[in-house]
Amino acid sequence: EEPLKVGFVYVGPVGDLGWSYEHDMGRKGLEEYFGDKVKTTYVENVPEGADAERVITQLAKAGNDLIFTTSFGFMNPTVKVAKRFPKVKFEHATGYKLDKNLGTYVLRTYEGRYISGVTAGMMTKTNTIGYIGSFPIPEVIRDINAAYMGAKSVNPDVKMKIVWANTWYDPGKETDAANALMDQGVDVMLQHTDSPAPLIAAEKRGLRAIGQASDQSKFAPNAHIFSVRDNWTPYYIKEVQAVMDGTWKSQDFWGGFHDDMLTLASINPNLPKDVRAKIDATYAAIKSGEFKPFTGPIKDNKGNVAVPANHSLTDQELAQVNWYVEGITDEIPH
Amino acid sequence: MKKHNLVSRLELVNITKQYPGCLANDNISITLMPGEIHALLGENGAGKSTLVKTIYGVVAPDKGDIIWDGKEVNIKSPSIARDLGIGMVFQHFSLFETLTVSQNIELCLSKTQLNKIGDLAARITQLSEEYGLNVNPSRYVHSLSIGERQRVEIMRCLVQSVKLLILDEPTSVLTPQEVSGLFGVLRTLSEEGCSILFISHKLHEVTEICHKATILRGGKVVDTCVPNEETPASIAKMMVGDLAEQDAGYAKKEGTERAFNVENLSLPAKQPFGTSLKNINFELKSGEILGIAGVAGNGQDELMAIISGEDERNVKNSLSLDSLDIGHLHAGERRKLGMAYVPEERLGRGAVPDMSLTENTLLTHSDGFVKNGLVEWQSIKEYTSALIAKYKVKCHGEFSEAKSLSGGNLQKFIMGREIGQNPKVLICAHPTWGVDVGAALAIHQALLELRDQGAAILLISEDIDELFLLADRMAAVCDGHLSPVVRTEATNIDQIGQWMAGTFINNSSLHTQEAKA
Amino acid sequence: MDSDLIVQILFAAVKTGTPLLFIALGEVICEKSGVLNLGQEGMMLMGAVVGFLAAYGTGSAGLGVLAAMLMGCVMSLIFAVLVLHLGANQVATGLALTIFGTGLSAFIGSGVVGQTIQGFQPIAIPLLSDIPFIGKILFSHDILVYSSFAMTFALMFVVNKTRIGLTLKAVGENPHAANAIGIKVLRVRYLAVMFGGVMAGISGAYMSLVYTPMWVENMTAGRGWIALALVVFASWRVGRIMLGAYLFGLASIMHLVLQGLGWSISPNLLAMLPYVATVVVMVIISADKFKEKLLAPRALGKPFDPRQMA
Amino acid sequence: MIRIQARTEPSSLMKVASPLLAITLTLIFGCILFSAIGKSPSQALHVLLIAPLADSYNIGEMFVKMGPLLLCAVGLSLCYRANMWNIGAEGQLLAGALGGSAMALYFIDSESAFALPITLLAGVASGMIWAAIPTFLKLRFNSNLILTTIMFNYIALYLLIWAVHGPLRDPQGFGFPESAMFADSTLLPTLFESSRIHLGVAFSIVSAFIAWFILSKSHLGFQIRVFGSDEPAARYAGFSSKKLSWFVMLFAGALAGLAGVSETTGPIGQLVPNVSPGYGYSAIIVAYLGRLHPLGAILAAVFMAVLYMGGDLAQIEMGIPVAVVSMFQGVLLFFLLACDFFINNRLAFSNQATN
Ligand SMILES: Nc1ncnc2c1ncn2[C@@H]1O[C@H](COP(=O)(O)OP(=O)(O)OP(=O)(O)O)[C@@H](O)[C@H]1O
Ligand SMILES: Nc1ncnc2c1ncn2[C@@H]1O[C@H](COP(=O)(O)OP(=O)(O)OP(=O)(O)O)[C@@H](O)[C@H]1O
Ligand SMILES: [Mg+2]
Ligand SMILES: [Mg+2]
Repeated sequence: EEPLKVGFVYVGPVGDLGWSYEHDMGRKGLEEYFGDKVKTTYVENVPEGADAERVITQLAKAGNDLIFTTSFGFMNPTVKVAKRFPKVKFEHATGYKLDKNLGTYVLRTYEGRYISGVTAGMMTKTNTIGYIGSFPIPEVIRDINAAYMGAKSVNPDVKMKIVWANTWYDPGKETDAANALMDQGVDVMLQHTDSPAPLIAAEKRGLRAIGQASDQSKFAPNAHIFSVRDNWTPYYIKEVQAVMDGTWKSQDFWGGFHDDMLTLASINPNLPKDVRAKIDATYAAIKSGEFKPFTGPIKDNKGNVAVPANHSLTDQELAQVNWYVEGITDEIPH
Repeated sequence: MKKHNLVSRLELVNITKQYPGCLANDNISITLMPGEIHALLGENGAGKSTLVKTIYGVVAPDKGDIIWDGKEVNIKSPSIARDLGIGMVFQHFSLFETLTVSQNIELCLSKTQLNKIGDLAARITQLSEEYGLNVNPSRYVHSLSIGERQRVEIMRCLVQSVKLLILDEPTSVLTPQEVSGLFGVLRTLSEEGCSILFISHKLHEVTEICHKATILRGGKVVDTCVPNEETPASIAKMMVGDLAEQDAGYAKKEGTERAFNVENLSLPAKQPFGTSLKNINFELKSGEILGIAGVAGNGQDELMAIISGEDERNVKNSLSLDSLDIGHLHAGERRKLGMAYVPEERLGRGAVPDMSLTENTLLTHSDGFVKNGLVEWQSIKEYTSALIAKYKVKCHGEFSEAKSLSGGNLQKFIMGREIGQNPKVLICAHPTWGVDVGAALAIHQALLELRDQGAAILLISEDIDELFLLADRMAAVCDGHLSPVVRTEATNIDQIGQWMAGTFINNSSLHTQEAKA
Repeated sequence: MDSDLIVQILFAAVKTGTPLLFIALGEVICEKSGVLNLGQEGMMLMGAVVGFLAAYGTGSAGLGVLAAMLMGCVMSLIFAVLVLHLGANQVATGLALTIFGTGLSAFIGSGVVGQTIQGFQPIAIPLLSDIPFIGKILFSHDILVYSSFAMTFALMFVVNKTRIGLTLKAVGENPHAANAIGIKVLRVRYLAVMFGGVMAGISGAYMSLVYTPMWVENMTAGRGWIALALVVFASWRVGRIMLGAYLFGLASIMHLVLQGLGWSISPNLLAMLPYVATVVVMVIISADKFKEKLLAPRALGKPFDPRQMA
Repeated sequence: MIRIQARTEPSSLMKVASPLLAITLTLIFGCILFSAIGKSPSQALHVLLIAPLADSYNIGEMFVKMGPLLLCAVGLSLCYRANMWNIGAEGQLLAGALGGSAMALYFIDSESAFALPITLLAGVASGMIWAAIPTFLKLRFNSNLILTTIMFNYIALYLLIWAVHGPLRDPQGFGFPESAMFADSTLLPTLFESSRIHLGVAFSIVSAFIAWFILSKSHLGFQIRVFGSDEPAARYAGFSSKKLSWFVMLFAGALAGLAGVSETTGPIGQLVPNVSPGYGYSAIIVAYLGRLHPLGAILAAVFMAVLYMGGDLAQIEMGIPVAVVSMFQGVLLFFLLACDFFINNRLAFSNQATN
């Protein structure tokens, strides 16, 4: 029997140790699980311009049965190619456009970010935590809100300073941003960029930081509190299995702690007991679905009601968060 | 000449140097005794500079030996030459304008020489007094006049106590008065036993100062002589072989009405090392040649550039053509009104080296050959071949690249091209510079013919003899000032020479642009 | 802004300016000899990746720097041969060097993307680092920053006070005259270009060994180009390059600092700041044509062929 | 004994042979490189250079890739002919994409037949403005064109990113940094069924011919050639250096702007942050490879487009990293510059050793 051919399109290099790296780990997990029942191909460093459509087409033409396009910028090219290859299944990460043969999948990174906020709020001595943002898109804004709400829940005096680095991956810039924040009194760093540079910067100054996307403990053994790791393997296995079984259906899938698509990696063993206990408790509450971070009443920082009491934002609503919660004094830039 | 000893200072044996497409030196042998002033003569391109560069170690000969004080030597580089005691003043100066005089001199000395000298500036001052050179070690070279720069070049040789001094056309850029100062220095050196190799195109200088002369033609030694037993005419004959024609004296003409006028033209220098023009006034009449004499670098280039419009600064009310103000027009517009120019640099300015003669015709003839913005290549080709035929330009055809033509032929082509526009006013710089005698004659005649047809011609030249030959009226420039204009018959070489040195400038504003570092 | 923060910012400006300082010092020497090398970015990237690889392989950051210097030198030799011996157009060759270096560095560095090493540690200089303000800003850096100080002062001395400096200026002003008096023009230019390469190598190593410390594709992010602008900004004067480098370092962190202080200007617009500043400064510096012509090496960018001497 | 000797006249044979020789040497370099990383050189070269032209889809894609490269390269050829060192095609392209997209979004609900032409014109005008600023700074303030154009590349990039995050962001796009998809009335028509070849590709080829015509037939082109080959002669002839500088820069800016707007209204169909994967820089190589001749640029652009596509295919089929492509480009340019040496020089073989 022919192996199922699965293609992956990455926006960055597989070695970025961040976003594309974790997708590639997912691909490898897939190969491990299915053995020679699957054959995977990937293309890295695909620019999100006119070239993306060609690369996706070439993967489709090369006989792939299922193609994962793993960056938001691949949305419209994927939509176009999906129309032309109705027999091929497509899955686009982080997007919002569906079709008969095109599904989407998103990570509930805000769940991890909430725990990060809780931890940072407890750990900060200066009551100032720093957040390096990449681009002001809903995912990032949602996560900033989650982090701030987490911090505030344990430390009412906490302040959060936000710096936009304008990049997903640029260690030089991220270092500068981290230093700029730490110069201004930040002692716990959160980041929504992919390189370990901010952790390294924190390590150098003896301050603390939380990693994201992949396990970044080895870059900053002392500074590292934990990393919120993306784990795509379960999802990729599930979808490939569905295609093999002929049960694949287009859907908009959101995965988080509950699905093990998000994990807390390498929690620093030297954390204060109460902090560790709080981390574990929050994790358990979110994983079980007992606690949802975006549950009302929540006000935005203009004083409007953003989430009414007793309501938890639906996935649809989560996708559209474009406000800061009360207490964040900045404005969302563009 | 005192005979110091019988060993020759320098002996060249069968020096040969081949350049691509040109045998510059062909088995040249020359002997030079201590204290001897030896002239090296020959037409442009005869190979003089190549030979002396060989001696100085700048050019490696393909073949031949150099014997110095009786021993064979291999002069691989100028520093070896300098260690032997050879000094050289180059045809094109080799000074660095952004450095001071003493820094310039220091660059030419080895560590040991420097140590021996000790305080270089003091040594320069001392030598300067000894030889009457008047060189200030701490001045920046760009602030020096041409004559001063040359004295720096000579000083560069003197500080290292030379035994052989090579001067490549040292006088072409000097006023007559500066020339006689230089000759004084050379005589002193000669008496001290220093040999001198002297290259010049000015034969009366050679007969005046040189003990011996070697004449080169086409890279070969064709003759030797003792200059003070010859006349300039007889030496000239040795240089160019059998002369066909010579320039005769030409009749002087009186111009008719005013064609072109320059009024109160003052202009600061545009380039860091340029000359500013200071209140220049003259008029140019139809049917006359006005000659402007002057040592290079005294504002001729700037004057030419502002008149032609290449210098794009607006000088409204200072220039007029047929009483029409043209000071604000750009070069192309002035050309359309009937002005034409023959620049000094023919290759690289008067003609584009990499383009064909046809394209080079188009360079200044856009009027007739461009319709609706498109070039009529066919008709311009025909025109060009007619031009080539008329002026007897030696080349493969109208498709030849400009750079493949010899200097004289290219000059004839440019002359013909500019005259072909039937200009009302022709501005012409150094029309026969580096051109052989035959071509020079043709060019002279073309100029006179144009004058006789009623054009006004401004002739800028460093060659005083040529100016006296052609110009109906004359003036001189010095440091951006223009002397009074006089009729040629009413003046003489001595007066023009004085003017070239600036004696007409009453307020002592000479070299006012110092210390701009 | 309290004074502590200002000290921190200036400290960061020195750090950010250091790679620019290294590479611009190299380029200014190169340009003084009359050669314009637009390949800075490529040489710097190669220095960064090779420095990182060597440090990663040997565990010694010092060896990393040495390897980067060597690599920069090799890269500059490619340029030198093409430009000085084969008379290739300097602009085009420099661009080719940048394109080539960008590709090659990404290629050979792909194995170590995301790896990390122990870079240089800061060493506070005793006594000097205790001076208020200045001590923290200037004397609590790592060894490479101190070498950049030393290098700047050494070059100031060499360029302005020694025969080597005179020779360099002579070659950059009038190579034909220099050749005529026996200066080996090509040799001087080779050395100058190679010096530029070595400095670009160090500059790259600074990025990958100290600044981040890690290797990422294209991590120099246009610093090579900015160094070229710095040279013009400094009017080819060594001392001013140092000033310019730190000013530029300041400009490039300022947008992050301002955000942290709560300025709500678009970070994208702020990110333009260094580039806009460079243009503005260049316009101001070169607007005085007369002065620029006096300061710029006059033979800059022009080929010199000793076999075609007039 | 082999010696290098200057030719008395430049060899016209070498002028044509040099790029071919350079390409050959680059391929040899490639073989060595691929063997070194353990890939079959013949397969790699096949994937890199032949496969991109193997079927009609790929050929179509090759043209799509060639379009922006050619448009930029034609403009740059003219600039370089006139000695204007414009390194800013990238920024001019981005400016064109930005300006054109702004106009396309203005016409988002329009079905007017004028929507597309006006959109294209907006792109062209934006590219021209982006070229005009450095030109003005050079002519007025004597600033260095190379450096200002490079800085303007960065400025254009950040401006574009700002715009897609801000004013031009799709209001229905969940805040993602992309504009809305353009209306059909502002999309460039494709020329063939089932291929992405769009009108912009045709523009690029036409522009090459126009530039060739200007350069070889018109007086303006003659002036440009004189200006570039011998500036003092141009000044002497009275050609206005300002006018010519403006012309070549605006022409290049217009074409680069057209390339930008053609990308967004063509294959992409919206404004995204990554409009160009560095077309403006690669176009410099294309211009040189094409001997700064507009028609030569067509061949060079085809070659470069093949190389780009081959790079992606090599990754898909053989796992060869994409960085190889820019290495190839750099090496190709090196070899080209080195081979050009033999236009003016030749090797002389002689038996006797010279001293
Ligand atoms: N580097 C070179 N390459 C090729 N040909 C050269 C070179 N230098 C000189 N020549 C040629 O060699 C010949 C001799 O030149 P040289 O400069 O020695 O003449 P010259 O007698 O000094 O002339 P002039 O009176 O004009 O100074 C000329 O034909 C010249 O064109
Ligand atoms: N980093 C730099 N430092 C100094 N000079 C440079 C630099 N980059 C470019 N140049 C100069 O600029 C030239 C090309 O740039 P540009 O197009 O601005 O020249 P240009 O303005 O035409 O020169 P000019 O001022 O003589 O007209 C180069 O040949 C070189 O002389
Ligand atoms: Mg000579
Ligand atoms: Mg300039």
